[in-house]
Formats: sequence, structure tokens, C-alpha cells
Amino acid sequence: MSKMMFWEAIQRAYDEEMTNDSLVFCMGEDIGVAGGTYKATKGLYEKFGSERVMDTPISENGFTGLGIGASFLNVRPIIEIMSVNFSWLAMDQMFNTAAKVHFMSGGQLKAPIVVRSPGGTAHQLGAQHSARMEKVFMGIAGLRVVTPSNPRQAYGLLKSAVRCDDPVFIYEHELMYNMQGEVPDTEYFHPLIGSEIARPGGDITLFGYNISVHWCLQAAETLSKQHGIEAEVIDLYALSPLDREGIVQSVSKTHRAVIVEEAEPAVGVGAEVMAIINEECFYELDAPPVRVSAANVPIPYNHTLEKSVIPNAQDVTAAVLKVFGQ
Amino acid sequence: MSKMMFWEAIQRAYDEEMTNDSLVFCMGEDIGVAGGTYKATKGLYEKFGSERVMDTPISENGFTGLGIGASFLNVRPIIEIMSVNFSWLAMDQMFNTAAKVHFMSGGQLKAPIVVRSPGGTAHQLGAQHSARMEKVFMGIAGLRVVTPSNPRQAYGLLKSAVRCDDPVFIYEHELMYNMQGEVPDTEYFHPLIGSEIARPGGDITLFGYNISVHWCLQAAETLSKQHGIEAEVIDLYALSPLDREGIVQSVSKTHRAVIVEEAEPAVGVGAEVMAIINEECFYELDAPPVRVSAANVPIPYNHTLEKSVIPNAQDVTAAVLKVFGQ
Amino acid sequence: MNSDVKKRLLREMLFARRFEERCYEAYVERKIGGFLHLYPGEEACAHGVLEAANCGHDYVITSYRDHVHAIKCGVDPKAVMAELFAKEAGCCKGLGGSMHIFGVEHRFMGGYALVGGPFPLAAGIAKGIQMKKGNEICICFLGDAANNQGTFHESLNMAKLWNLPVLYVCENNLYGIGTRIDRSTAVVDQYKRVSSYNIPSNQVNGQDVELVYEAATQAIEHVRSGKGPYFLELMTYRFRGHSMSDSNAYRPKNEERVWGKRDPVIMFRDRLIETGEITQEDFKNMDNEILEEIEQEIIRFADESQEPSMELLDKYVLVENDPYVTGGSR
Amino acid sequence: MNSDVKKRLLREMLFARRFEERCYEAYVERKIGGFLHLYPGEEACAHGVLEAANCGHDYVITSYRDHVHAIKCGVDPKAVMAELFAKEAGCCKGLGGSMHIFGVEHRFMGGYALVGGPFPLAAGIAKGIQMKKGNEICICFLGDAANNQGTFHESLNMAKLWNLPVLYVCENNLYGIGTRIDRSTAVVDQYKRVSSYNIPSNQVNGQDVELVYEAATQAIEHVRSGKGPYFLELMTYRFRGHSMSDSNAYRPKNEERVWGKRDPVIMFRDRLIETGEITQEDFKNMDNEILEEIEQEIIRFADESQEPSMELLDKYVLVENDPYVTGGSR
Ligand SMILES: Cc1ncc(C[n+]2csc(CCOP(=O)(O)OP(=O)(O)O)c2C)c(N)n1
Ligand SMILES: Cc1ncc(C[n+]2csc(CCOP(=O)(O)OP(=O)(O)O)c2C)c(N)n1
Ligand SMILES: [Mg+2]
Ligand SMILES: [Mg+2]
Repeated sequence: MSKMMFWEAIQRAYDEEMTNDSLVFCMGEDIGVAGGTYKATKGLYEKFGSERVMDTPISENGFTGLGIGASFLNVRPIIEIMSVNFSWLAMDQMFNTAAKVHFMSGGQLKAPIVVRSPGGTAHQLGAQHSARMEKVFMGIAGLRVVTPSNPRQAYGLLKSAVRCDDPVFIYEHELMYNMQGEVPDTEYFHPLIGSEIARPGGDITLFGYNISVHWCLQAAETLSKQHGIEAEVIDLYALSPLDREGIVQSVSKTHRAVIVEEAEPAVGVGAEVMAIINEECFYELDAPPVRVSAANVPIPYNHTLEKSVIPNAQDVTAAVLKVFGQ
Repeated sequence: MSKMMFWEAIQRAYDEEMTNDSLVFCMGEDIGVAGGTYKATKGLYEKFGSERVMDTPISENGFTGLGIGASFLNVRPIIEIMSVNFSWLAMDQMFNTAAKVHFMSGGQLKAPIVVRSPGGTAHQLGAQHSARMEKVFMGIAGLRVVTPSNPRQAYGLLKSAVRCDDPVFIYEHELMYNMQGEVPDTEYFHPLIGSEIARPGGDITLFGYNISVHWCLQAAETLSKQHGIEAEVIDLYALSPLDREGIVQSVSKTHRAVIVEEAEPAVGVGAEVMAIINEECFYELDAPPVRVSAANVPIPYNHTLEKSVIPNAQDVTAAVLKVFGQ
Repeated sequence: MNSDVKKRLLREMLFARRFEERCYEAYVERKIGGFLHLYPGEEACAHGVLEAANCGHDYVITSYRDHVHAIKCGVDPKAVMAELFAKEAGCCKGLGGSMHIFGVEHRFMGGYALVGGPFPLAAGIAKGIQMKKGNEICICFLGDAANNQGTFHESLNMAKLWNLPVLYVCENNLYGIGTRIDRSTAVVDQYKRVSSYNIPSNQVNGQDVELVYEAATQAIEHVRSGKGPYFLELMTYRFRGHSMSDSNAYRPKNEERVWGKRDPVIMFRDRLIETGEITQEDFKNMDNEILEEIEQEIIRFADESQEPSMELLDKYVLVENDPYVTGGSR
Repeated sequence: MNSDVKKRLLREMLFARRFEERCYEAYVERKIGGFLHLYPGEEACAHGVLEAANCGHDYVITSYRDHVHAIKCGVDPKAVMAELFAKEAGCCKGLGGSMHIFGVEHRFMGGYALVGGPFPLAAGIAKGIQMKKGNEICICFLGDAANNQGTFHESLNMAKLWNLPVLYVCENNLYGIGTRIDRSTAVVDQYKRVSSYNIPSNQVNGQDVELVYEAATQAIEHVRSGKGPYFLELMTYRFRGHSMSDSNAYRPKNEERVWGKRDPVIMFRDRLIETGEITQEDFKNMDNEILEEIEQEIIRFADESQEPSMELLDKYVLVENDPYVTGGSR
């Protein structure tokens, strides 16, 4: 194990996969000569050249579709969409082609693309650069969606995604690229399904993914130290398909659940986890599950307002205390 | 009251609104000279001319954006996206511009567009023409989403949508354009929020919208006649925002809920209604709420397979009986 | 083109015509469902271009109007018809349908229903060829109206920028459903539009299979020799409505009459009769053979094939048993 | 252009330069957050074009690099700076930020952060003008790299097809963030690309405000007279990084040096000194006045303004109290 930053972990996965297989290539806006907005592709252009590290025109639907077409030949593109806000432009190719071609060709074609994209609310980027769109990717059959909460996952999920024959969307968080964490020294492939217990506990389950795992962990500390409540934190790194079993297992133990998401509440991860709990272990519940979500507004530029609409650890703590009637 | 078909009701709303205000115009592929794929714009080209009834190039993001720009001048476009499957191409303008411009301009600009689009699974149209995307439109702040289940709503919702200052997305069902129904003879504006009790009942609530309302009504008949169960059917014609109050009121009375949706289950209407019930009236429940959804697959071409993946009235009946332990 | 090739081509085109006409009937009989887009009138386009290509080696991709392209690429017409009949013996096991014919073993990469969708896919296939250092090319057939989709612009720019081996063939039949080209498109000569990407182009009569073949031969030579993308515009006309639900009411009868006289099958037949390469009788026999084959072999096969099993549904949503899904190694 | 106008223009351009430089400092001081895209080096573009337009009457729309355009349209620089400082007195009440400056009362229709987003919006504004039978035009400023977005293609086609009164101005600064134009674009002369839409176009030196003014005058005359859209390409260069987080490392120093000598403010100053319209001293005084105004009025105003109230959050998600939401009548 050695410590590295989130972006370094991603860069390592690129480097290893591109070294391992000469048919892996990557593309995106400014990923090559400029090294990538968040440095995730740093040094690759120099090492692998312009044919395999492609700076693309600003043509999101076009280059995503191009990557999908290449993947039909079992060439493996890792497509970066510079910000998830721009992915709206590429949805047509992602959903109309990548998510459906294997099925509609009767199994003849596969579209083993990886699309990586940073999203979430960062530092005052305003309404058009602060989308949290995980839910949009999760609702349509045919696409895997994963989202790393630490460098180890960022590394291992990307590696598995590249080798997996399904189209995989990896949702990263703009605020996390400089986060440090342990990554195995030897090659590691993270599963694309399942969930992880980020912190064990018996009193209540906190479900998070990506950045909200950290809010949950922080809240769990506070709850333990100040309130004697031991929260279990479940890291839902796989958003589609969600880990029904893992969800049920934890809730069957703790009998209480809070789901924490960075997005507006409607038709989101919170709702889906609640639905799964209702379907699978309703009678295990000692209290109604609760979701902690963003306010239902576009993201304001002003810093104070921006912070106020996005949940944080305090909101999670408060929600838990409320569940316990405190 | 007189009977008319669904498409006629829409056409009447167009006609009245375009007659009432010379700044209302409509655009879309083949809506003019050809009269519209589902006849919803029949005769308008002849009556209002090519400046106000515009056949567009196949440029979904472009013409949606064009409509939004026009709406900045308080000109009122009714944009038809020929099939909701193609709306993926226009999501950028709908969500990055229309849903955010009022907010990010500090209230200076409004984007009073109406976008109408037929969706759902029809007759063997295959994987790329059978999307059910209501959930995609419901999750992002700044856009109203409504969906008519009968000609009266189709007429009244379109009229209100045209006059409302918000961007409104109207989701219609491809199978319903020839459905007959009563429409008031006098001008009628349907609310863009709320829900309707399509059938009163005290034993269980069935939530539907658009086509699934009809499956619910059919199931309710069977349940009443064959099982002595009186189901209340709630028509959620407003999908965003959803009618929390209406949902709670009915469930507080019936203590049981089944939500019926045509889409894959993940992060859908079913999940959201269940979340609302959990949040608002969990302790009123006598049984866990249940969702009846499509199978999590792209839509197959084969008729038998196609039908098997989409819910129907029998599935609803079966789900209800299961709730009652039968 | 030698005489044998010409005769084979004529037969293929006639077969395509009869195949499509039979689809029409089968649709009326409700054996075929969904949207059905037929090719009569445009046969010289697919046949002229693909005759010049190396079918089975070169990659081909197109829109929903795809039966004839698939067959010319080598997909068994029985498997195409069975697909239209939604049977398990269909080339996509009954999951695809008319708009989604695939024949990947013949490098027919499919029919797609989103207008403009194949533009970037074709560029991507060409990128794949480039990375594998193959000498294949990718040929993308699409309609005139598709060129107004943003993907056209984005893809052609990238194809040129990266020197990709892709041939774009525009089947310009003057209409996108019911909208005539000049009502949707500022510049109606499509071959002129690609000057924006510095892509060489040509426009030819798409009703004359020999002219198409010649132009395509040049175009393919250009692309295969590593000179990058090429754009070929073929002027053509569809003899039927856009799809089965289309009445064609928007087209002037006179226009239909004029183009009706430019029937690619009849024109080619008459030419071969004129040069003495075939007789009227040969043609008649050929036609009868074809009709017989379609009825006795193809339709029968499709009719008798089984419905796909329900198990198929879960098989192809995601790939089955991929080891990396669980983080394991292969 | 008479001498007074020239002097005013010089002052405006110098003001724009100083305003942007002060933004840079304020960003470093963490008074401004988010993404900040500055305009130094490109001042002659916005000023030349908008001087030729009828600001406050004509509609203007642009990208995230929008402060200077807004100010030239008539938006109070104090309200712009307050917006950047995220204050309630900001033109968007602190909700928008640098990339989203709006001044609708001056018909400045906003800055947008999605590259290519304004192309169709501008065509739509022009459509609105056309429906209202106004004699305004819409002017859309966008960068060179934006032209590779599908919306460019779709919008220009529609603009021509429907003869919309829109002027597209391409500020070609040779880069899209760190990617040089020839690495993203097959045809680097942007004015040539619009031949695909049969739209008239011109390319001029974007560093010379008088040349820009002349070309824009012709272009605007064309559009306003009902002849449809026009495309004007201005060759320019940004003196700073793409945004504050950009090091500019990808640009050859020599290129920066050459373009640095084509400073639009300095060039214009020198010309006016040469013709005797101003003296070096006049310029110095002008500059001092500007610096003083920025510091004492604009920055102070922004600094002293209040934070927006929390109530704003719910106010503009949807329109408040729209009667049709409840089906009522107005
Ligand atoms: C993205 C998208 N928009 C619209 C449609 C509906 N549609 C299907 S075919 C068609 C016309 C296409 O015309 P053209 O490209 O000329 O091809 P043709 O059918 O004439 O061969 C349209 C508008 C679609 N399938 N996909
Ligand atoms: C749809 C979309 N894709 C990508 C980006 C990221 N991005 C912001 S500015 C920019 C470069 C734009 O260059 P250009 O159009 O030449 O304008 P300039 O900044 O040079 O004025 C890119 C890629 C974006 N904001 N939106
Ligand atoms: Mg056509
Ligand atoms: Mg630029």
C-alpha cells in the first residue's frame, strides 16, 4: 500500500491499462497536450502519443459516439467528458447506442466504452457547472454506473471498467481529485457491483456514495463521540445496478436508514434506496428511512448560498438524531 | 362537454392558443406540411402559415435551443420532439439553459417554452424508439413536467403550459392519440400541479400517470368485482413537482399503496412516490408500498417479449392481491 | 465491370426490389410490425457502392432503411426476413427488428434508428481500423436530412482531422419523411457542404448503378490509400412512402412520375438488353426465380421459425458473466 | 468615425482592460470565485462590433467570457463587479457569477457556460424579433473552438433557412483552452466553413478596432436590411490564460510575443497619438481616471454591497405565483 492522490490513482490506472493493451486509448477535451483539467491524464500524451491520447474538438456527442464505434472493434476508449454538465450533450450516444446495441443486435455487438466525468458542486462554479447527474445515468437499462469515494476505488474501478465488456460510466467528484488515500501496490481490479462497509456500526445505516460517504463518516464520528450512536456507513460505489443485498443486510441489522445524496431529491439515489428497503426489508424498520438531499434549486454562485443548498456532515448528524427522536 | 380524440384535443389547444396570441408558434419535424406524426398539428400550417408552424430540420438540440431563445422575448414556442427517444439530443438546451436561465440571471430572463413529446412503448418500435423517460425530466430543478392521461388533460395542460411562464415538458403516450374522451366545450386551463382522483376507493391507493392510470382503473374494476377490494386510483398528471399532499391524503385513508410505471424501476416515479410516502405518512402504512414497473431491459422488437416486459392491468391486480396477502 | 458482374448485379438489385415488396405485403398481413422503411427506387446506391467495396472485409453501417445493405454485405436474406418476422432465427434473434438489422460476422455493423447516430459510430469504427492498422475502410450510408444533425458536423470534422478511413455515402432522396430538402436545408447540394471540413466529395446519379460503382471505386480507392475521409452524394428517390405509415401525400405527382422513369432496376435491365447481355426472357426468368426463392425459401423459413424464448431478455442487457464485474481476472 | 467617437472608444477599451486586470487581482484576493475568463487582448472585437450595433436596442449574447460585452451593452460596471463579488447588488443578485452576466434591460441576453449553447439561442432571439416584426438584430459572440459543436451547424442552417436577423461573430483567438485550433479543427479559417449554409462571411484583423468597426457595420447593415444571417470572423488573441486556473503553458512563447505586439489598446492609442487626436499625457490621465474609478467606485461598491439573502433561493427556480400553474386565469 502506498498513499497517492485521487488523480494519481486514476492516472496510474490509465497508464497500466494502456501499457497492458495497445488497443486501449483515451480521448477528451484537453486531456493530451494540456494533461487534463484535473491532471488525471498527465504525462500520457508524452508516453503514448497523439493516436492513443486524443485531444478532441468540443463535440461531446460526436466524440462519445466515435468512442462507441471504435469499441465495436473491441478497441477500448476511455472517454473523458470534462464536466458532467456537458454530458447532456452526449446522452444520445450513451443511451441510444451504447446502452442498447448489445441487446438490439441480439448479442452481436458490444460497446465496451468507459466514460469518466467529474461532477458535483465545487467552488462557486455556478448553475451550469454544478450538475449532479448520477440519477440520470442510473435509470436506463444497459449501462453500468460506478462512482469512487477514494483513490483505491478510483484506481480499481477504472481498471475493471476498461476490461469489462459493458459500457461503464464513472462519476467522479470535482472536489476530490487531490484527496489522499491508500492504493495497493500490486494491480487491483475493483468489483463494479456491490457496496463496501466504510464503517461498521449497529444502530443505524448511513448510505453514501462518492463525496457523501465522507459526510457520512464525519457524521458517524460525531454521533459516536457525542451521542453514543454507532452508525454503519455503506459506500454505494456501484450505483447501477445498486447492491440490493448489501442494503438489506445492513438495514436488517440496524433497522434504521439515512441516505445521503448531493443532488436534488426527486427520483434520486435516496428514493431508490428507500424503495429497495421498502421492497426488501420493510418490516425490519424501526423508523422511516430518511434522505438527506440538496435543495431543489439550480446552484447559486454566491458561496454562502451555494453551501446552504448542498448537504454536509451536520445535516447528516441532524437527520440521524431526528430518527432517534432527539 | 363533447367527445374528442386525444390528438384532436391537443390540436384544439394549439388552435385556440395560436388564435388568441399571435406570438404563439409551433415547431418540430414534419408538424407543418405533413400535419404531424400523430396529427396533433393537423391543419395548423394551412391556417397559420409557415412562420408560425415551422417544419424544422432534424436538429433537436438546435431547434429546442432556438425555441428557448425566442421565448426570451416572450414569444411562445410549442416545440414538438417527434419521439421522446430523440429528446436525449435536446437535453443540453432543456436542462442547461431552459431549466436554469431564470435562476442564474437573478430572475431577469424567463424561458416560457413548451416541449411536447410522445413516448412510451408502442407497437414493436424496438429498442431505440420505445424509451420511457419521464424520470429523466423529473429529477432536475427548474422544469415543470406534466403528462396527460386523457383528452381533457391533454387539452387543458397544453393550454396552461403555453401561458405559464415556466418551461414545461409535456410527456404524451404514443398509444393514446386516438383515445376518446370528454373535453369541456368552453375554454379550460388544467392546473400544472396537483393530482386527480380518477376513481375513489378506501382499501388501497393505486398511483398511475399517463397510460398507467388506465391499467390502474382496469385493475380497480377487477379488484372490486372479483375481490371486493375498493382501490382508489390517483392520476399523477403532474410529475414535477409531484403532489405530495395528494399522495399523503390518499395513503392516509387507504394505508396501502401500489405505484404503477411503464419504465424500468430504478430511480423512477415509483421510487419517488414511495420516498414521499416514507417521508410523510410512514406510520399510516399497513403494508409496504409496492411498485409495478417494466423489466430492466431495453425494449425487444418481438411482440410477445415486448408485452412481457411492460406492466399491464393484470400485473397491477396481482400486486394488489399480494399486498393483501392473497 | 464485366458482363457476369453486371448480370449478377442486376439480379441482386431485382432481388432487393422483390424482397422489399414482399416485406410490404408481409407488413399488411401483420407478419412484420413496428416501423418499416423500404428501399425500392434506391437500389443502385447500396449495390453500386458495395460492389466497389470489399464486403465482409470493409465495415458498413447505416440507418433504419437497412435490409438491402445488410443483404448485400452478406447477411442471409432468410435471417433478415426472420428478424422482420420477429423470430429467433432472425439475425438479431427477433430483438432488433427492421430498423436494427445487424450482421457483424459480415461486418455489417447495423441499422440505427436515431437520425445522425451512425455518423460518429462510423468515424469510430474507422478509428478502430486505424488503431489495428487494418486496410479495411468503414462505409456509412445515411440520408440527406440526416446531414442537418449536429453529429454530421462533429463527425466529419473529426474524420478529417484524424485522417480516418471512412466513406460517407449520402443517399439523397430529396426528402426527410415529409419535408422536402429545400425546406430543411440551406444548401441542398450536399457534396458542397463538406468543403467545411476540407473533405473531397462527389455527386452522382444514384439511379445508375454503373455510375455509382465508378464513383464509389474512386472514393474507396481514396479512402483505402490512407488519404482520409471522402463524401459521396447519390441523387436518388424512394418509390414508396418514408415508412409504412406514410401516405406520401406531400410529394408532387409530377415529381414522382419523373423519378419513376428513373427506376434503377429497369434502367439497368434495359441497358443490358440493349447491349445484348441479356434478353427480356432472361430477365423474366430471373424474376420468377427470385419470386419463387423469396416465397418458398425466405418467407417459409421466416414463417416456420420459432418465437424467441423469454430467456433472451436477460441475456443481452449487459454482457453475461464478465469476470471484471466482480473484480476477478479472466 | 469621428475623433470624439475614437477617443471614447479608446477610453472604453482601456477601461475594459483595466476592469479585467482588476478582476484578476480580486480573484487572487479571493473576492471572486468560480471560473473567471478574462478578455485582455480581445477588446477590439467586442468594442468594434458593438460600436457598430445599436446597443440597448439590438440583442447581444455570448459565452462565459462576458464582462466586457455586458458593459459595452450598457450594464453598469458596478453591477458587474458586484456580481463577480457575489453580492445582492450584482446584476444577477449574486446568483449568476462571472460566466453568467445578464443585463436584459440593455438587451444583453447573457453569458452562457456551455460551449456552443448560445448559437441556437441567438437564432431563437432573431426568430422572436422576426415574429415581433422588430428592426433589431441579434449578435452572437462565440469562440473559434465553439464552432465544432453540433449546435453551430444546426443553428447556422436554420438561421439561413428562415432568414433570421442574426450576426454571428467568431472571436478566433486560436485556442480552445489548451488546444490550438489546427489540432481541433479541420478547416481553420472559420469564415470559410459557413459556405455550407450559404451565409455570407468575412474575416478581419480583430486587433484593429477600426477595421472591426467597418466590417461590423457592413455585416450589421446586411442583417438589418433583411438579408438574413452573416458570419464575421475576427482574428484575435487572449493575453492571459483561458481562465484563472490555466497556466498558458501550451502556447509557444514566440507566438505570444508576436501577438503581444498587436495589443488592440496600445495600437489604437498609438494611432490616435500619431494623428494628433490625443497626446501621451491625455492617455495617461485617462488611465489614471479609470484606475481611480475602478478602485474608488466600482470595487468599493462591490465590496460594500450585501450578501444576497437566503430567500432568493426559492424565488427564481420557477416563476413565482404564475396563475396558470393552478389553472386560473390572469
Ligand atoms: C434523432 C432523430 N430525429 C428524428 C427522427 C425521426 N425520423 C426518422 S427518419 C427521418 C427522416 C430522415 O430522412 P433522411 O435522413 O433523408 O433519410 P431517408 O429516410 O430519406 O432515407 C426522421 C425525421 C429520428 N428517427 N431520429
Ligand atoms: C459543452 C461544453 N464543452 C466543454 C466545455 C469546457 N470549455 C470551456 S471553454 C472551452 C474552450 C472554448 O474555446 P473557444 O470557443 O475558442 O472560446 P475562448 O475561450 O477561446 O474564447 C471549453 C472546452 C464547456 N464549457 N462546455
Ligand atoms: Mg432522405
Ligand atoms: Mg478560442
